[in-house]
Amino acid sequence: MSVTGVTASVPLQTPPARRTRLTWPWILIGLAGLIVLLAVVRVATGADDLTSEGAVNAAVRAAVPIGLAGLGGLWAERAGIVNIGLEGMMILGTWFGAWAGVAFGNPWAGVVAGALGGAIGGLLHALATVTFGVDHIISGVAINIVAFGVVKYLSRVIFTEMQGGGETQSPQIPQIDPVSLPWIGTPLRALGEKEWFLISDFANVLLGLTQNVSPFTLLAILLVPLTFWILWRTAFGLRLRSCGERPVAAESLGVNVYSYKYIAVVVSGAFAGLGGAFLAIVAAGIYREDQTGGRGYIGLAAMIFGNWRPGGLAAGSTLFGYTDALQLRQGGTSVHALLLLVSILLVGIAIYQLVRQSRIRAAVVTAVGAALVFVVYAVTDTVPEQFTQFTPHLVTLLVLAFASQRLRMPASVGLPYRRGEST
Amino acid sequence: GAENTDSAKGDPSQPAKPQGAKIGLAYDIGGRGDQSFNDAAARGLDQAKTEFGATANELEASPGETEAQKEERLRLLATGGFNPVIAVGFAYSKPVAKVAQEFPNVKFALVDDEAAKGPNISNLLFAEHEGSFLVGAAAALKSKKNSIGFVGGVQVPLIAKFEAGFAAGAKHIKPDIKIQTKYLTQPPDFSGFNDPAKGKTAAEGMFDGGADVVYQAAGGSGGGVFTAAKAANAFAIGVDSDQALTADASVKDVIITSMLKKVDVAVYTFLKGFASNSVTAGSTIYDLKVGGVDYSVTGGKVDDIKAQLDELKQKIISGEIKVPDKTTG
Amino acid sequence: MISRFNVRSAALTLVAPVLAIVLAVGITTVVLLVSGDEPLETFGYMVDYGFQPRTMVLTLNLATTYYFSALAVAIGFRMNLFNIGVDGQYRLAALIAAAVGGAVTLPAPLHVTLTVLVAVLVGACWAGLAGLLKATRGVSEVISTIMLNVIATGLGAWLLHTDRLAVAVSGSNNIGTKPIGPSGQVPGLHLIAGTEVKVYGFVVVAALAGIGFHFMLNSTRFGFDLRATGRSESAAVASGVNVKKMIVGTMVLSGAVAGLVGMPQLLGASYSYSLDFPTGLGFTGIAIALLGRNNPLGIAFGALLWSFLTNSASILDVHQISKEIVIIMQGVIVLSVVVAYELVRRYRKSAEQRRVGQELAATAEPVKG
Amino acid sequence: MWMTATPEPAVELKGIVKRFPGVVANRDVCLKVQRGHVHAVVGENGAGKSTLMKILYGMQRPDEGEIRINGAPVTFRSPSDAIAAGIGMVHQHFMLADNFTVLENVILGSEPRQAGTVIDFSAARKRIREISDAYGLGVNPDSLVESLGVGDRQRVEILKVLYRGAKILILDEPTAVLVPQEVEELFASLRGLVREGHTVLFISHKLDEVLSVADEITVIRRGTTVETVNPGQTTARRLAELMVGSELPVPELRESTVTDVVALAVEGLTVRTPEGRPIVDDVSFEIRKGEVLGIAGVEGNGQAELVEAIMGIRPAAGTIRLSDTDITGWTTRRRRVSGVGHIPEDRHRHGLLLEAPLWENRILGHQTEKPNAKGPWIDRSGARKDTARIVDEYDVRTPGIDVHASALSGGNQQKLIVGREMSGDPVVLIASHPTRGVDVGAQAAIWDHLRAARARGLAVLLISADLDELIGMSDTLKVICGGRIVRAVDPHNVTPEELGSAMTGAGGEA
Ligand SMILES: Nc1ncnc2c1ncn2[C@@H]1O[C@H](COP(=O)(O)OP(=O)(O)OP(=O)(O)O)[C@@H](O)[C@H]1O
Ligand SMILES: Nc1ncnc2c1ncn2[C@@H]1O[C@H](COP(=O)(O)OP(=O)(O)OP(=O)(O)O)[C@@H](O)[C@H]1O
Ligand SMILES: [Mg+2]
Ligand SMILES: [Mg+2]
Repeated sequence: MSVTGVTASVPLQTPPARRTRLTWPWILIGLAGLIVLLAVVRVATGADDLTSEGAVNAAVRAAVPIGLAGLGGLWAERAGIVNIGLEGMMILGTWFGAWAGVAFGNPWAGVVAGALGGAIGGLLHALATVTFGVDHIISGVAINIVAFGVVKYLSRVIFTEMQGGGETQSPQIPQIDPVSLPWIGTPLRALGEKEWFLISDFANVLLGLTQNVSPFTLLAILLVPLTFWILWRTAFGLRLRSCGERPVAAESLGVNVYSYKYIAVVVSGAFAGLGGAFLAIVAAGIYREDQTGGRGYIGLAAMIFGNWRPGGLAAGSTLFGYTDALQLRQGGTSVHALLLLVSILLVGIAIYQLVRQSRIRAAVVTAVGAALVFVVYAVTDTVPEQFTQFTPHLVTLLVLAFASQRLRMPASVGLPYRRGEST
Repeated sequence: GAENTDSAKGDPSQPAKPQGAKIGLAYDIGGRGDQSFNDAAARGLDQAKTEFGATANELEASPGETEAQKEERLRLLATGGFNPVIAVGFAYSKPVAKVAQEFPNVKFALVDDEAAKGPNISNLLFAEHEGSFLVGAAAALKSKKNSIGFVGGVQVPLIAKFEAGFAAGAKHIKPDIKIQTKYLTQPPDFSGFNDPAKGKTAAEGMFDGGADVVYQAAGGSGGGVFTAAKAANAFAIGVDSDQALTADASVKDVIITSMLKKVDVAVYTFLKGFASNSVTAGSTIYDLKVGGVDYSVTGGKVDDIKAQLDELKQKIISGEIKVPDKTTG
Repeated sequence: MISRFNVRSAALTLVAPVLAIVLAVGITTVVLLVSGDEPLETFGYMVDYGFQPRTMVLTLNLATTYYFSALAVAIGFRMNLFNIGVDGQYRLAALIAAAVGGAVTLPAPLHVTLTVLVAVLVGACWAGLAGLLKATRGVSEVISTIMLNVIATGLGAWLLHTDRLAVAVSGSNNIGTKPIGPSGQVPGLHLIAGTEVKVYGFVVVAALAGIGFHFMLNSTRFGFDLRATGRSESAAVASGVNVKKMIVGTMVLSGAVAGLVGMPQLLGASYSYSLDFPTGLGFTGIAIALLGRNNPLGIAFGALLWSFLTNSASILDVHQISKEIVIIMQGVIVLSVVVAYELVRRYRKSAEQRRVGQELAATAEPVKG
Repeated sequence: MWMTATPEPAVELKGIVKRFPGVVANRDVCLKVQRGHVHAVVGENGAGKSTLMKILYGMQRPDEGEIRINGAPVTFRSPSDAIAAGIGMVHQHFMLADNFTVLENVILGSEPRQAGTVIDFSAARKRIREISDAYGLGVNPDSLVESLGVGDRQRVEILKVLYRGAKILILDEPTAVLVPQEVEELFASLRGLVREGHTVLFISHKLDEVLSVADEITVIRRGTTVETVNPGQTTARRLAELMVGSELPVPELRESTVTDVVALAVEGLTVRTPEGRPIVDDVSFEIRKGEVLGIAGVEGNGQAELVEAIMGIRPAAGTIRLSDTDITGWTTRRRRVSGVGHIPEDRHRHGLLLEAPLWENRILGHQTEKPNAKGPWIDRSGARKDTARIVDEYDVRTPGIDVHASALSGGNQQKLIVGREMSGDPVVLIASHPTRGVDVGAQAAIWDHLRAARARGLAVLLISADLDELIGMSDTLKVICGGRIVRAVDPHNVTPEELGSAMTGAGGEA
């Protein structure tokens, strides 16, 4: 059995060849537009947290582990291997990251160990999928189970012996001191406190991005362009990606497909492990059993959301992190304000569909949706706590429902590859 | 198995006293070492073990398990000759009710639940809302911005009791005080008790939203609340045990007080009663009056308001103040 | 000749799981040795305890629950659909079914039927949502079901409130739906001698579901279309299968079975959905479906094995042995069983090609050189 | 052996043996290729040509035997060894990643780099342009491969080889998907290469081509080299006989069986890409009972989409009528049940469940019909019995009906599909490349079955890249180009060359 997913797009059709290319100016314009929109909604609703320094800071912190897991997924899938075992590799990362951080008294040792722990999970996955040709999903599920059992076992054996540790948690991990971009903090903060429309919003967002940021966060963010650079600009990357698109073609040109797949999956595990280490060392400062809470799966979702590209994936995890931070910080108010934002965005989409695409029916449906959301916004004044908590998940689902058809995964993802067998 | 081996298999250097009972203890998820409410039960057990020369066997629940598995755990203890058997957590309610019937000669204690009744069942209950009332009052008294917060781990009735008492206490001092509340996850997702990252973000949100004292009833996520308080230069209130003692050294100084839920005392008292053959079936409520719940003063941060708090305590004990145990709405 | 071939084929089918269990036992032995426990003694405890009558009943009961979950996952897998959402589907289904079952009093068979029907419907709808999203919007069911799991949690938590579907239990910190009356309960069966504990009546339903699954797959047109789509979507489309309909249909069916996951527990033991209702069964179901190769009989064995390990682990705690080794063991079994299956599959395939080659060579003229 | 002229051949293979489970693909193969020659290798399907070439290219390792390049013995562990020895190969199936650009496909594995790691894109682009210009390949390095037609892809493949500086080129059936004009262009390039000292190994089933371009021809039968001949001293017929050991079948229809009853009528059929570009553009035709309508066209000119539209697999505008019923809005299944049979172009992707037994493959596409189904149930025994009948009547070589379809050879798989589609008593048969990649024996059998069914009144839509087949088997012949029917030609007096030029649009509107 091979679980590769049934595609529901019009069967047998040639995939759309047109790809829009995002250039830096467009990305910046888009981001600025988004902040303007947020500022408008903030002023309209009084939900100040939408553009607060703290929310942005927390959003980044929430996005990083998801993004790292997503990068892990990206590396594996670009080489043709589905990695549903990200969650397990992340779990290994939390444990080993915490253990080494405590044992060596140095958080950076934890960072390295977390990556290594995840990489071991990746190696196991590579062994199963590449060498033994096991279905990728099966192997991933098994790794999740094994990792869960292993860390429970290790905690019981090792953390219980440590001062402050226990069966379900590690001792406190030494901290990595956060850094701030010098000089701009004070003036920006002064601006931010003025509550001027737009100006304060920009100032706050900048503050959130530049002040009190963990160096580990910076490292994680750097890994996004680094991944892009390696995979899309170097010979190594081209070969690796070719293994995910058409491994026979790569093999016929002398590329050793097996070893590239191995490297990719091990790196994938290391990234997921880093995500776990981040969670333990920076986000929590401690290892707790079950602290990954499904973030590995969310990382996978962010990767698909991002169309198997580093930039898109970063956007996906940021969206997730941002909505999660909002709901955790001032859930009821902020999420309620988001309803207005969604309503405005839907109106924008409806107009686009009408004017640029002449899709009248779609535009009407979207407009009705916008109206409905607005009504909900208008007649309620907060969102029940039980609902705010799935905001990030719902948003992801909705965005995918709108944009999924444009996604294009590497052509050979999930397919078994055996040297000299397929054509 | 590491740390509790000796207690079960018997430590040769410390010959078991002849009258020593064989105690069975079934933990909720997390077990010994969860630095929270299971740990408190373990402390009570340890105290009893040394004092009465008892031996014990401790079993632990797994996440997501069925009632049948809990029952089986209790049965294993009962059939293994363990008597009394203590079950920690309301999830053991039905299993205890059932297994206690099967073993009428074994005494059972059930922490946090009085729905299971039986001639051999002692229900150990806590008035968490009363203790929370006092720390709520403390928070209101300490808040300079007239704004405080509550972080709950998972939105379940038990934690709502903490919230209700806390809010009532704060409002009692300052009726117009602003209280922010946040639960980290919804049942049956119990990861809210294990996710310090979420605890930190939620508390930061509250501090940014104007609060300067935050009370956490979030189990393992509470550490995140303390970290956030430290960074915001604000105060936090601990829960269950005296967290100014147990928390990490770096955050101890932000914990002005803790709401003490003395599961250890309850467990110890029950075991002591068992040793002296004076165990009574039915509910024992560990409230302010008997010192089953309380607030802590470690660190001296509430010394200035101690008199006020003690006065409130007396009023609650005397029944002058009735503390609600349910949130409204 | 044919029978000889079949015997060998059956033997080959058994080789894989046996190999996997041996490997898992081996790895566990190493772990035990490292942590200073006596492996033989440990396995001895587990077998001893696991085969006591009462434990066997527990194993059967838990396996019943696992079975539905794995079946639900397997239905999807047979069509290359990965339903990670069984977890959310059964939780939501059990909650709403419990509320409905608790709210009414009907003659016994009707009452049970109604409750089960509600569960099946809710499960089917929740899974159908993912099916619809995939069929109409192309959203990967892997993501949508992960998201829907979380949304189901939120929705469930909102519903499980005294203002809505729940009633407070006096003196308890628990909260649950109104208990289902005796007419809505499914009595247990005395299947195993030597114990008072009864096997869930739902074990019969599970067996029927397994037979139904087998029958549906192998003897109905729908089943044929489902398997055809799973094997080759493009060929299925060309053969006239409406893949979009199949996606929705399969997800709905998978969700319907997922709706049954909570029923043995609800109607056979707890009679109410409360905070401590078992969770995570959907994920266990994935592992068991894979273990049983998505085949109803294989899944039955997988569920029993998994349940046996889970239950017999309880005894390890009593002997102060880490019961986590059982989790490790379960994971290793899944991994090694599929490796073994893969090796056997390769062996079979080349054996078959060899056979075709030989038969053809026998009929063909000899070639020079 | 006939050939002993030059002392040091570019390639020499001695006693090559390669076994696969159940088959000996090559046994004791000996082959000498002179430097600067175009050396053709011919043989039936499954004779072992591709395997031999893969061995020479390092993709398969021989079990026995010796390879010498320019006189020196070599051992190739992977294609990179072969590439280093100056060998390049264009595979029978394209080895291109659709989602990559031409440039990425070409440089993969031998990327020009700066500082050892970063790809030097501008150098690569320059190099590709140079080669493209030098050999007149006209390839744009920045286009995405998925947007290219087959001819372009072929040129990209050749460019890949040249880019690596190969001196010895292996071309495995490069002309299978090309029209005569494109074949001519390809041969012109080959001659240019040979003049510059390259050596070409060339595989084809089209014997005329082989005779026109090769300097020497080696025939392989059942895995072993039978003979090496000089094209000047042999004929197509003689080659065929060497290949098969018997006479070559000819596609032809004897008397006309065309009736007046219209079986399938298509009117104004238009299929659009997701971007809205028409790939099938306002196509209309009628097929009467007993008539075979051939559609000629260069691959990728809308034939596949036309078939999918008729089968209801792909949404289309226009009307389709079956006899007198409008079936435009019908599902694929309903069309099939009403008597439209379909031999798909790609049997592995659209015709078979490779990992299922033959009897289940009998059911595929006929899930609702007798003897496969009774109401909503599958009738296993009925299907099994009928599979046995098909295996028998259509001479499917298999040890039984329980083996997986993947275990059969291509020709036998195709016979099973033909048998299956004929069994439903179809009114109309859509046959896409019914004999593609099938060896001569099976080819003759399939033609016989088509003829017999036609005589019984079957209407056939025949699509094929084999122009001889099209001309020989069609009662009416139309040419499709750019999604439009551009001409109708008379199959009785058209030559393959004329048809070929009509297909490229050179002949103007009819
Ligand atoms: N030329 C570059 N050099 C280094 N880093 C880059 C470059 N271009 C983009 N990046 C970084 O890598 C990330 C990759 O993003 P993304 O994959 O969306 O890029 P892109 O523009 O879509 O790529 P492409 O050029 O392949 O279409 C960007 O977010 C950015 O941080
Ligand atoms: N990887 C493989 N595993 C098993 N058998 C194989 C493999 N590759 C080829 N064969 C078998 O070896 C024989 C020779 O195949 P090959 O592809 O060399 O034939 P060919 O002459 O190129 O045929 P065609 O004209 O159809 O391309 C066939 O019987 C084929 O089924
Ligand atoms: Mg990019
Ligand atoms: Mg070939």
